[in-house]
Amino acid sequence: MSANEVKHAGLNLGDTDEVTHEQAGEGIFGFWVFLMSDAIVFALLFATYGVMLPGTAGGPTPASEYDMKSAFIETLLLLTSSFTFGLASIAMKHELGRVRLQFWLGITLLLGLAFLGFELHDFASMFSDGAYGSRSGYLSSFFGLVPLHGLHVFFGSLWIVVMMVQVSWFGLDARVKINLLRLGLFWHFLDIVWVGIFSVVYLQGLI
Amino acid sequence: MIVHAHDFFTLLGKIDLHSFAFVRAWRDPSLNQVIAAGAASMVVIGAIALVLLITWLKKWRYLWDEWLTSLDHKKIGIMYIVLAFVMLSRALIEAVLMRTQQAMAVNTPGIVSPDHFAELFSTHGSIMIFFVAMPLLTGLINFVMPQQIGARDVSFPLLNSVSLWLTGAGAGLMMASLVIGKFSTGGWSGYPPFTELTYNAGVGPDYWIWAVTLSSLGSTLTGLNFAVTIYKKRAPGMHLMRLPLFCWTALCTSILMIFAMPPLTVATAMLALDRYLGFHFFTNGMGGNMMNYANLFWLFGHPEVYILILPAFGVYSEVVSAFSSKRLYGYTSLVLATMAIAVLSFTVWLHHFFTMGQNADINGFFGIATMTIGIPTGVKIYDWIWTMFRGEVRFTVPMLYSIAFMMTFVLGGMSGILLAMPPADYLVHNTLFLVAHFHNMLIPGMLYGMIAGYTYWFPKAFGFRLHEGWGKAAFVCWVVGFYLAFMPLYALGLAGVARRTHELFDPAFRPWLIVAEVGGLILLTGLALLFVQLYVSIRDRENNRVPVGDPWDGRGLEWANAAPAPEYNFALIPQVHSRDTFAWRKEHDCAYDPPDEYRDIEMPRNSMSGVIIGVCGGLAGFGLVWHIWWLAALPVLGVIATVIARSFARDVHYTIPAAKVAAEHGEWLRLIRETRPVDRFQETSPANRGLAARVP
Amino acid sequence: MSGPNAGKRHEITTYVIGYVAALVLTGAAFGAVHWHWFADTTTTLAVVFGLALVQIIVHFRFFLHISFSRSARDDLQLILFSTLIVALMVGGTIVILLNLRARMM
Amino acid sequence: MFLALAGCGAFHDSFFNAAGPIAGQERHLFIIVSIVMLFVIGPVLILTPIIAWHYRLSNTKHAYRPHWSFSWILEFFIWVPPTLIVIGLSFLLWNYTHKLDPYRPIESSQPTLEVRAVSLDWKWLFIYPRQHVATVNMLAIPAGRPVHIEMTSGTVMQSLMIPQLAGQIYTMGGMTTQLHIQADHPGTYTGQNTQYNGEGFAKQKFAVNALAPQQFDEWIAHVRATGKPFDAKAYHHLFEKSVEKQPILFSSAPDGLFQRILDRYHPTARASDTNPEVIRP
Ligand code: HEA
Ligand code: HEA
Ligand code: CUA
Ligand SMILES: [Cu+2]
Repeated sequence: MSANEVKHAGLNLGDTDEVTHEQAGEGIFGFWVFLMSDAIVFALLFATYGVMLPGTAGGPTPASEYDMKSAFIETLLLLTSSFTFGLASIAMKHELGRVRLQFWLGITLLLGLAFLGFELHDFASMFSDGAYGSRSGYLSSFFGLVPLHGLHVFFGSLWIVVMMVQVSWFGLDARVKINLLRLGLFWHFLDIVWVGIFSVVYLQGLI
Repeated sequence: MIVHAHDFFTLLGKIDLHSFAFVRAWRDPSLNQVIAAGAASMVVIGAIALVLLITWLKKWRYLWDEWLTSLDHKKIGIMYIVLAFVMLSRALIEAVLMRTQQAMAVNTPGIVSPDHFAELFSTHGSIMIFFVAMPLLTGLINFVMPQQIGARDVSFPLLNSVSLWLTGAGAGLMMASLVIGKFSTGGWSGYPPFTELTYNAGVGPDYWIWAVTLSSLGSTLTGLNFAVTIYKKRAPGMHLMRLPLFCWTALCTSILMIFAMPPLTVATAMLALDRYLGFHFFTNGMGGNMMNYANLFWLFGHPEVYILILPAFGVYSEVVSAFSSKRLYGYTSLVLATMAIAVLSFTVWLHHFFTMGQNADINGFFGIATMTIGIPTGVKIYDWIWTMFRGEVRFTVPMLYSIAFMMTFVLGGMSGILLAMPPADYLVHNTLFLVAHFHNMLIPGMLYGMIAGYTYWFPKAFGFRLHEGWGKAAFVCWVVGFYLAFMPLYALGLAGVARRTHELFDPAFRPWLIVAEVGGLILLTGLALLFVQLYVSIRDRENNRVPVGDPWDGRGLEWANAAPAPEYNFALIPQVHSRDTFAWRKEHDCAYDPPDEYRDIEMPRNSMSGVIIGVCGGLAGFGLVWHIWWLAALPVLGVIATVIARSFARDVHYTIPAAKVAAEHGEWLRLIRETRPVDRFQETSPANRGLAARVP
Repeated sequence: MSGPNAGKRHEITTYVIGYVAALVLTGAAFGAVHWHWFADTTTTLAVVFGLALVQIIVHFRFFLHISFSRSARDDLQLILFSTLIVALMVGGTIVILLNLRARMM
Repeated sequence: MFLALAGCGAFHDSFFNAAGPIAGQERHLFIIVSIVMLFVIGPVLILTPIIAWHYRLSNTKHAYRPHWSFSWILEFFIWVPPTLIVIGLSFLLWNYTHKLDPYRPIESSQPTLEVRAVSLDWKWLFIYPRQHVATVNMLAIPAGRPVHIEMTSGTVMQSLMIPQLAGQIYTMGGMTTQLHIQADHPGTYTGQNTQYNGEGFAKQKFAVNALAPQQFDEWIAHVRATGKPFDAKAYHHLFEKSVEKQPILFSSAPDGLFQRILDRYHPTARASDTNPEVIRP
């Protein structure tokens, strides 16, 4: 395995020139930095959720609001989508054909959208109980954190659509490849945040 | 509920006639309202005059092509500094108004109403931090750092432009608040619940929230950009331990930006949720907890003050070494100290709320962590002193600022250590003592550094030196003015005068207040002299040209090319062999050797994406402030569309052919052969054309 | 090492391992809460957080390909530094605010 | 030097004029640290001008070593003494911080007086729970006895400081913080809010009267006799924004008044309290 392969799974720029390689390195590293900055945002929202959990102000509580089954299904959807994105990366890296790449991207997109559907359904049923963000500090911290992750998933899905169009438009040129790599990092990162949400928000709330 | 359904259908949201400062002054022509309307008219007249001037000079095209849409890091840097100067003029006038108010208002109401005074300290603080200090240092780093590491540009030139325009959008909102509506009265730290809807139903805190949010997004992206640039774009041979110190401080500042801006964004976003959707993050009651706001804000706020000071430390390191004609003493120590300050700055935020009620263990821990920062800071000061030792010190303007800095900053450090003692802090927290402390850090620390850097690198940017005499006159004002303006505040703080006080009741305070007022006016003069200096220097520019590019016998790579530098910075990316590479090359007589071959150079094309995103951001902010929902939503869609459209752009570079590079470089080499080198005694005379004589 | 196909197969295996491990860990955390495997809540909470931590490491290792091998050093350093900052901020926030709560309410 | 300042007119309300053990010890710490720091920054103030001037370009009589840039001996002096000083100061800091924790009761042979303080816009309410009286903008305490103030806010966050008696601590709605003070001698001191809270902020000051013990009892009796009744109107006036020119005395303070103000921010609060901030679904 060349050093390049280990570095970024899926980074296979073929025989492009040195400058492109350098740019790829920078582009990916820059995106990592962005993710870490974003991670701070989520970390602080988690901490806030942790300290505001008791602030239910006599209103709905985690036990009355969380639907374990739904959260579990959402977890499965997102985990699986991370896996399918991985297969898409491999299809890109090893040049297994655009169709295969598009297929896995499409599956990932569907899983992402399904996740969003379940999440919106969760929110709707909370709303119907009167569990709005304006009800209590605890619910504020919930609605500050979980929908923000949902928003990320939404933008990730949008990004997948854009990349699918670009793949069929430009083929796999260097910029498409770099962007697919960044998208991959983003998608896997969202999965990590979700692990936090599943454990810290849902499971902790229900213990 | 907070959001009313009918709001969605109003075209202009909450704006009505009374929102305009002019209308308010018309209906109630008190001195207070007239001052407000005067400020508003300055903004409006200034803007109109600018537009007319540009139209009259037929410079729109030039401005658009050469500047606004430019992705050249040097131009972006200069635009940041121009933005800082515009905002500075406002914030300084506000400062002088505040000083005047306090000097006059001993047992009388003074010239501005309490509410107006609160707007003044809130805008002054917010502008100085977010729209003066941050753009100044971002601009300086933008301009200098790529040249120092031997790069052609930053890693993400378009992102750089986006950051600039986001900052500009925030500044625009600040300016809009003068004309339409009011600004927050909650100070630069915007503590809830005072800034919550219950206590502050107007648009003020919303202006603050969105202005600060836009600028902090810009800063986060800038930090990312700089950090990646320094990590990945160094010239071959430029190991980290060969980086000029300014780059080290730039790197640490960037890292702080990446990790410290998010807490601010989180805090302002939560406050916005509280205000717009009735959430209870920081409200009294309903499970809200304003203590978390203090916690989040200072998680940002403390690293922020080191974001401000570190680049200034970098400037001092460069300046002291250059004007002592000597290597920097203790390079490794300086690097370690810089990193230590950066990391430690994440461990002390609680010292801003020692008085909130946590237990002695926690206060003690954070107090000790705070004092620890004194050690690396002291190391730096001593390293600069020992850099002068056995050197040949030239008392040029930047060097004077550096020396004044060292001797004044330590006084602020002393008051900082006092504040770090929780029981002592209980007594002087929230008093003018604290105000004196931080101005003592910010003005002789950060600002002197920025002025020093500006004077030092100005010739590199524009090709001519600034006038020495006017510079020295301004320097005297800055030093005298600072001592007069802020030493009395230490005394008043010890006497128990609270900060943000609009009126005082003890005649014994009056002498101190008057001295401070005089100091404020002298500082204002100092700024005016800087403008005079700029004017005189532009007028006499032919006498002061330094086309060869090395007016101060500099040591880093930024001096190794022409002044102003070509857009691609280096004809050929240099190979670095040592620290202070350029000084080393001059000693070995190989500073101006022609390269073996020239190559084509690829540079990023201009793009208007940055402008569009910034303008959209500003409009969305304005829409949110005034609850004009369509105006809040459409620009956001515009941003998304721009980003997507841009990702389809393929032809984003242009090529400068090797022949053109060779011609330009050859021209410069010829100029060098024809130029007479000057020695250090003559460097401030017209004989200095930017070629330093070899010192035996 | 060997042909390109070996690389590909190796990578697919990585993703499969990651996926399976993630499923198992999630299932375990879910089970621990749902079927009350542990009597007291503190233990359950510790187990859930512990499993989440392991799972995050799994994601980094198998999906994001962060490892201690030399070529991924930059990313690794960045992540470790970020972890330090996150720990400081989250830990500090929780200690401070819980202490304040205890002393005020 | 500091003591000289204390004598000067502008400083009569300052902690340099400390009138109680807490402010006295805080001042003590302040002065020790100031002196230590003067020794610390002294070398910088002396060395900087001397070295800069001696090594000026026009002075031809000095050595010029452009490549000299390191010395282990200097490194030692740059890093080690400051570290030692910080370690020393840390012990001081740790001890004083624990000794002067505002929550810590003052040791005394005398019984502690209990007071409740509520910060309002733009005035202070003081409740004497044992004596069943209350005042606005006037805090009378017996000299020589420790006083325990339990505080909350009926509005935004504020901060209570009486510089001559003790440093400040914040007050927050729905929560309580503690402060212990003591005046050694009878006298009048000034207290204030230091955390900006709107237009009346600058005027939110109150007088602290430290009285001899029997005078204090007389004062309580005086308040009972001459104060206004604490009725619903008085209660509601407290939560309106106002600057009080004169202190107000209340002849009675209902039991649980402080708790009632705290409860305004909790949804279980009595229905009779109209709380603008509680948005009921
Ligand atoms: C960078 C930050 C900065 C700077 C420079 C200043 C500069 C000044 N400040 Fe301010 N100030 C703050 C940050 C700053 N301030 C903050 C954060 C607050 C707190 C707000 C709050 O309470 O929330 C505050 C509050 C504050 C108060 C309110 C005090 C109170 O609470 O009662 C007052 C009162 O007089 C004051 C005065 C002044 C004066 C007289 C100056 C000036 O006269 C000093 C002169 C400075 C200049 C004239 C700037 C010149 C700059 C240049 C010339 C740059 C040149 C650069 C190049 C050439 C590259 N400041
Ligand atoms: C550039 C800005 C800047 C800088 C560099 C600093 C530097 C320091 N600051 Fe300051 N600070 C501010 C800007 C800054 N500060 C602002 C804006 C606020 C208030 C915000 C607001 O409330 O609005 C503030 C508030 C503030 C507080 C909160 C006070 C309160 O709210 O009650 C504290 C408390 O600990 C503090 C401490 C320190 C310390 C210990 C340092 C140290 O870094 C100083 C280190 C330097 C030295 C110590 C001198 C040189 C060293 C030697 C000569 C070596 C020997 C030294 C020793 C042995 C100790 N600062
Ligand atoms: Cu604020 Cu407790
Ligand atoms: Cu700080």
